[in-house]
Amino acid sequence: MPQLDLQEGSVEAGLDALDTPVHSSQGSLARRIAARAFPPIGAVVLLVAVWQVLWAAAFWPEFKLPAPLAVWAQIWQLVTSGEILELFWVSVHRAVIGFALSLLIAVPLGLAIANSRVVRRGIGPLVSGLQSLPSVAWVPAAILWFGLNDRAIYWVVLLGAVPSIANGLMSGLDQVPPILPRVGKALGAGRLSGIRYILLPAALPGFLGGLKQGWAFSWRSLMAAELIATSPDLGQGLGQFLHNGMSLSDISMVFAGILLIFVVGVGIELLVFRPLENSVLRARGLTVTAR
Amino acid sequence: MPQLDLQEGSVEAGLDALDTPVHSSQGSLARRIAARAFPPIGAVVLLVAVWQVLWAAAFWPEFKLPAPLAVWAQIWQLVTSGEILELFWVSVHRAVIGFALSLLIAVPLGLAIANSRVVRRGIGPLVSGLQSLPSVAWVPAAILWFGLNDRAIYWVVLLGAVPSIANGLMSGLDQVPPILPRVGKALGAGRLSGIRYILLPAALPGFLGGLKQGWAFSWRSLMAAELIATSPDLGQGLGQFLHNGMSLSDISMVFAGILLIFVVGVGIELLVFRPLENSVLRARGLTVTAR
Amino acid sequence: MTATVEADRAVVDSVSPVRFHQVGKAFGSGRSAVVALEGVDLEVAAGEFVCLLGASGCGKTTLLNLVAGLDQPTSGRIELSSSRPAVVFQEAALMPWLTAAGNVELPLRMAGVPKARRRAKAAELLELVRLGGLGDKRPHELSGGMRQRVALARALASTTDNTGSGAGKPSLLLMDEPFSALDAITRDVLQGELLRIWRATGTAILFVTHDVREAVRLGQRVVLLSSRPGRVVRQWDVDQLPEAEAVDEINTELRRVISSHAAA
Amino acid sequence: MTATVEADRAVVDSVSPVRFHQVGKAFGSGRSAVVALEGVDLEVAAGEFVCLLGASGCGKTTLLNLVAGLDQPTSGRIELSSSRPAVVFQEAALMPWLTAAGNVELPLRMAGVPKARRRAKAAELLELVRLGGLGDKRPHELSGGMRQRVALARALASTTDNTGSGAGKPSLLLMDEPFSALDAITRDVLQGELLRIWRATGTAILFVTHDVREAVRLGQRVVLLSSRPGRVVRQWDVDQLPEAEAVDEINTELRRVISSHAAA
Amino acid sequence: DRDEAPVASTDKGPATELRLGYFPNVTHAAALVGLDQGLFTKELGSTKLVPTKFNAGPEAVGALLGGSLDASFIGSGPAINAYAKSNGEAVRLIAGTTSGGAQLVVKPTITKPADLAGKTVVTPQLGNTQDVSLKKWLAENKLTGKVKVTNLENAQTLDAFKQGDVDAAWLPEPWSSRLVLDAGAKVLLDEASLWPDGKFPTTVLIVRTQFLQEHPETVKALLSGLVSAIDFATTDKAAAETAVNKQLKEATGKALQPAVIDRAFQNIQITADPIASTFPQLAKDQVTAGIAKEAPAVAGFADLGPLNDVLSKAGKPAVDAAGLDTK
Ligand SMILES: Nc1ncnc2c1ncn2[C@@H]1O[C@H](COP(=O)(O)OP(=O)(O)OP(=O)(O)O)[C@@H](O)[C@H]1O
Ligand SMILES: Nc1ncnc2c1ncn2[C@@H]1O[C@H](COP(=O)(O)OP(=O)(O)OP(=O)(O)O)[C@@H](O)[C@H]1O
Ligand SMILES: [Mg+2]
Ligand SMILES: [Mg+2]
Repeated sequence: MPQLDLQEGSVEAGLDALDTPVHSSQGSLARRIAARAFPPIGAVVLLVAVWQVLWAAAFWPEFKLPAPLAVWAQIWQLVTSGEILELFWVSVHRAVIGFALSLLIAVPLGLAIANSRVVRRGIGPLVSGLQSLPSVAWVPAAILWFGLNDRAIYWVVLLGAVPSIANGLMSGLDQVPPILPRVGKALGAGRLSGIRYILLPAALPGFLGGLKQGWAFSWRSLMAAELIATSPDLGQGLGQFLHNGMSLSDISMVFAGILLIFVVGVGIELLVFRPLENSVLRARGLTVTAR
Repeated sequence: MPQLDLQEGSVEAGLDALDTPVHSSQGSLARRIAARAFPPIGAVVLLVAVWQVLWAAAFWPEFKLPAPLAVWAQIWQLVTSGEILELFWVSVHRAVIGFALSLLIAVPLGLAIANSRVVRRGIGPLVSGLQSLPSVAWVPAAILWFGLNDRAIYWVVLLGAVPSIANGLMSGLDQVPPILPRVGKALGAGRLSGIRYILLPAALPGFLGGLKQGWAFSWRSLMAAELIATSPDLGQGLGQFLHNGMSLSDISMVFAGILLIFVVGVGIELLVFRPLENSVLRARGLTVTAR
Repeated sequence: MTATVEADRAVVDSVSPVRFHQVGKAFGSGRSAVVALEGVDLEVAAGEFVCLLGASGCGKTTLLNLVAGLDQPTSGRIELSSSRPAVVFQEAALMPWLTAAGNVELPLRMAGVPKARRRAKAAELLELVRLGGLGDKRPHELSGGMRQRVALARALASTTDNTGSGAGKPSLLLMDEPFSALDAITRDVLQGELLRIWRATGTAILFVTHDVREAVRLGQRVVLLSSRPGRVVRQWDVDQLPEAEAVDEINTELRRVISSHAAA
Repeated sequence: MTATVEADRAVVDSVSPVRFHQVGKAFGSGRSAVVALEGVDLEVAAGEFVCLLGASGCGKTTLLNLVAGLDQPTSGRIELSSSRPAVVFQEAALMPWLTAAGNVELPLRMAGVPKARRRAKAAELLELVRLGGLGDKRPHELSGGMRQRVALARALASTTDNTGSGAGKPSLLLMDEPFSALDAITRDVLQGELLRIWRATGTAILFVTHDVREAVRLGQRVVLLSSRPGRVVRQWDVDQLPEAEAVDEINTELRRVISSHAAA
Repeated sequence: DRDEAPVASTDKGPATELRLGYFPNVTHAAALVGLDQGLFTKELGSTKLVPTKFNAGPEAVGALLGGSLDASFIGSGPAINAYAKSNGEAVRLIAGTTSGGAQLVVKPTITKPADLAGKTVVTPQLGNTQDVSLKKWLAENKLTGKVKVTNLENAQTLDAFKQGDVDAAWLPEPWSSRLVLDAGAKVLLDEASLWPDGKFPTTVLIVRTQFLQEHPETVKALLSGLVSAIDFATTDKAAAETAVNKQLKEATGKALQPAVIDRAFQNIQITADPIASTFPQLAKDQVTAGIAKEAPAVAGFADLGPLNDVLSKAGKPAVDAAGLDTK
């Protein structure tokens, strides 16, 4: 049997190679994609069905729970008018830039906190305190300090994401089995090469969790900033779209906005973090199948 | 020498026992508390000094950067009038209840996601998507659905904290060395006792990081909800205080509000999470000193 | 070549606790698949003490994992009629959040043994592995050999539950190089204790070791595995042979098997 | 009782790579403090092969950690004049995110060795520990003995850097039960390789083992530690003694030391 | 399919409590005076008054639609939205409170509408009363697309204006006054000049339809209180200013400067007349302003019966529903 697999398996590639149990690797590619896509799609379909039923039962008046179709019409209108591209582009590119900036600041910060007791005691609690400040609280100050422009928005995003990423990295580093840095030291790791070759990769699985939370923070902060600051200079992002719906008390627009923001969240998770996570965990033999 | 320590050490107690190197344990208790308290206090003093200098240099007009003294006056006035107690009480008790509720929901959810491939694929991305929705987006819907009351606020807090805690638990569980659940199984762990006695404690260090982020999310969500929903039924929390400052464009009040929120964040970190983290890490030999 | 079970020991049952039928195990799939075991036929009789020898990486641990139900074979069939086997893993794999005593108590806790009895049992087992008084140490505060002994005590604790679904079934103890990190004297003592426990409880034991002398001294039967893929090459009923002769014979055969593999 | 360094080997220098002066090490403080080592005086001469024996938990690993600079003594003084010692840890402690080859390459990478040379060196070392062709496996895909051999190869890789600050200083290899998880044959082969490397490079070796026979076969000098606290009890210049006699004598002494401790 | 037959509720006597929304703003002067002087509580008798502070219209609308608010003082824009977005179900307009009190204030360098081209103009919120007015006015002046319209909270507008980030703002009182007095803005246009007789509804009182049907007595009591408050405010302006400022301080912790509140009071007219005749125009303006695709239906929005009862009882002239009370 395994001999047979040797032939068949060779055409398979990608991250799934190790994931699928030996016997199922004989299924077609289409089948495997289906197996992977079905659960999330099923969950979404179920949700929409419940929503439709709730709505049809007129359990709540229309202005509390819009018809799925009305929300869909909103979205469809954005799609046909092409506006949806601007919405996504404005928000996503900002979020990505903000997140990248946050990474640049947060990684050295997290390393410093995790590795030095003085820094940990001095700055650690302040970072956690910063993390607990809602983004909305910063928006007015940011507008005051930077004016109504992208700088204000990035400031809000940074304040949201940096502490979260730094904390995530810190907690990842804290969990590194102490034997690994010791081994590193014995193998000749200096301070920097120890971080580069031992600590960072060792902390990666935990850090990934922190990154995910950091991304959530930066995306949420961005949405909050966009929700509060509206100006043609800032372009029209998803947050502004949602804000307009709220201002007009238009519940179907509000739902459409929430849905679009949600779709971006799910998309980033599925396209970026899930594959990353899977490959990191799999390389270390930490897959779900293992237990 | 160690013999001598045996005598002296016996009066020491608490979590620090293992932390302090042998030779420093001869310092007095006061000295050790000072060593621990100095770094954060130093950091704060430094920050305030920079602030004062910036302000004194009139680098920015007063409405952009208030005088530290003006902010202090605001806070002092809250203290003398006793209002500060209500502010803290209203917000903190809500956050604690919201966080506790979130835990109750998030832990089974995280366990389900981490342990079942179907659930992970079906619900996992949705949870991450939910996490990326800003709390402010939920406030109007929550008010519409639940009315202007605590239920609406808890709804917002739950939507913020549950996905974050569940994700944190998931990432903690993902990092559990697979040998441990295997050992557990071999020792006779059933599905439930395996979770109770093996998976949860094994995931604890990673989960703690997730809890911290979850707390940050729930506190931030609460603040966002309080910032937006004001009603005498809701009492006056820190978020409302901050909101008042904003609507008055009273920058010193805004700063006071931010500061108070920050203080709660730091306080919870120092009083709850830091000791928890320290004791968990120390019990497993994962302290900073070890590397 | 089947072992004869001695009549004078307390044998619970005559059903074989475990029986392998042409068992194979491959890891991964495709070009990179590793065939760890192939066509393994093996039976452990109730109350029998079987030692498993083989080159490093030949599949001994894999075989034990299959018996313990921690992995599924990719071909063939395993018949397990014992109660849940107790396992001493090759790595100590102690729970880092529990003290030594806590680790030993863990299987008792999961079996619902009341606290006082758990405590007493754990203290007794730690004493047995010569770790009396070190129950409150954390795994990271123990030396390698101490950890291995805690793991041993823990496995012994997990065999004591014979009240549940496993009651009446023959019991089975799987041990993967349990004494490898111990000094000669401690090892002697623990070998003696193991034999005493084996005689007293009538449990069957499947014991992996690299020490031929140990295998011959402890086992009734010695099973030699080849590597890549792991197959049963030969078995000896060492009870029947004088010790020195057995050791020599097995050593020669082991050398032959391993070097033939290395040459291939 | 100091060892005489054989004149016919390639000894780089006559400075002792490491010298202990009344070294003590206690873990923790207060009532729960554990004194692992006390008043240890020990010197390893350049190019000398010293084996360390002692009961499980007596402080051998602790002693090695002190030499490697991974822990600081709580009393006494350690004089280290070797270049950075290479260490084989008791646990394999491979980096789980690197393949076997990646692990072996790691010290070379940190020393800035170019990629091609790194590759070649890693392949060569893996071949040496009989793991040729398994370089692309991850640690979790290897058996216990295989992991130990990868760790051995990695430590050997870390000795090869003699270009930096360590150039010219005597080199030192610390090995903590490096062969404990290996079958007899592989162990024989690796012991031979180790002796070959030792002779060729003139590195000093401090080697922890529980196998008296191994200690006698490999070492020039055998050092016996007592436990609680760990002290140097006796030393043998085993080069001077016939093997069988040395083994017997050391075994007897070991038994005496360990049982006197157990009785205490 | 949905079965949409709202059950017409019947009179259930006086309510046990009345949850009343208001904003801490000078345009809500009647509400603030009524609260300050206890005029509502006096009329409401055993019905408990729960005043609830809001900062923006949509939030009050959400609370009304969510059933956690019974009546609210609110701008005419959000009021229309609340009616329209609930398909004419959820709320009714029962009285006016303030007319006027919105100005386009600009940097001194801007002297005529054409100067606004390329500049940033702020309104408080998308679709609110001032936002619609500005956009309609821009459209009429052919400035649509040439002027950047930004939405900012009033407080932030003040700071942004001080900083020079924005060039003009169409704001309700007291913010237009604060910009003029605190930040040196000039008035380019008073919205009153755009309406017949200078009258247009800035703040009105709306009530949940269900509440109106179930507790007409309570609604009348509320309206009596409102009429007394308007009387108080129109007869003794100084006392009214003091009362408003006291309420502002209570609600937000800070009072306005006397000069600001003086100027603000000069620009508003406190009246119970919702000026119903302007609502169809206001609804149409939403289309002109590009906020809505079609004018929201406002027919049937007003129910001025209770107000007119109260007014006639007080010997005052009735107000005109201008056909807004029938669908
Ligand atoms: N999870 C895994 N994935 C891939 N290959 C594996 C895995 N586990 C074991 N193997 C391979 O299976 C073979 C047998 O491994 P096993 O651990 O059973 O050896 P062993 O006989 O216990 O060796 P040792 O004496 O060194 O412990 C080895 O070649 C190993 O590389
Ligand atoms: N980090 C630590 N904290 C507290 N105690 C420790 C620590 N490390 C080691 N010890 C104690 O020090 C003593 C010596 O440990 P060490 O690991 O050196 O023993 P060893 O000689 O290597 O034993 P083995 O042969 O079992 O590996 C033991 O009693 C152990 O419990
Ligand atoms: Mg093995
Ligand atoms: Mg050791």
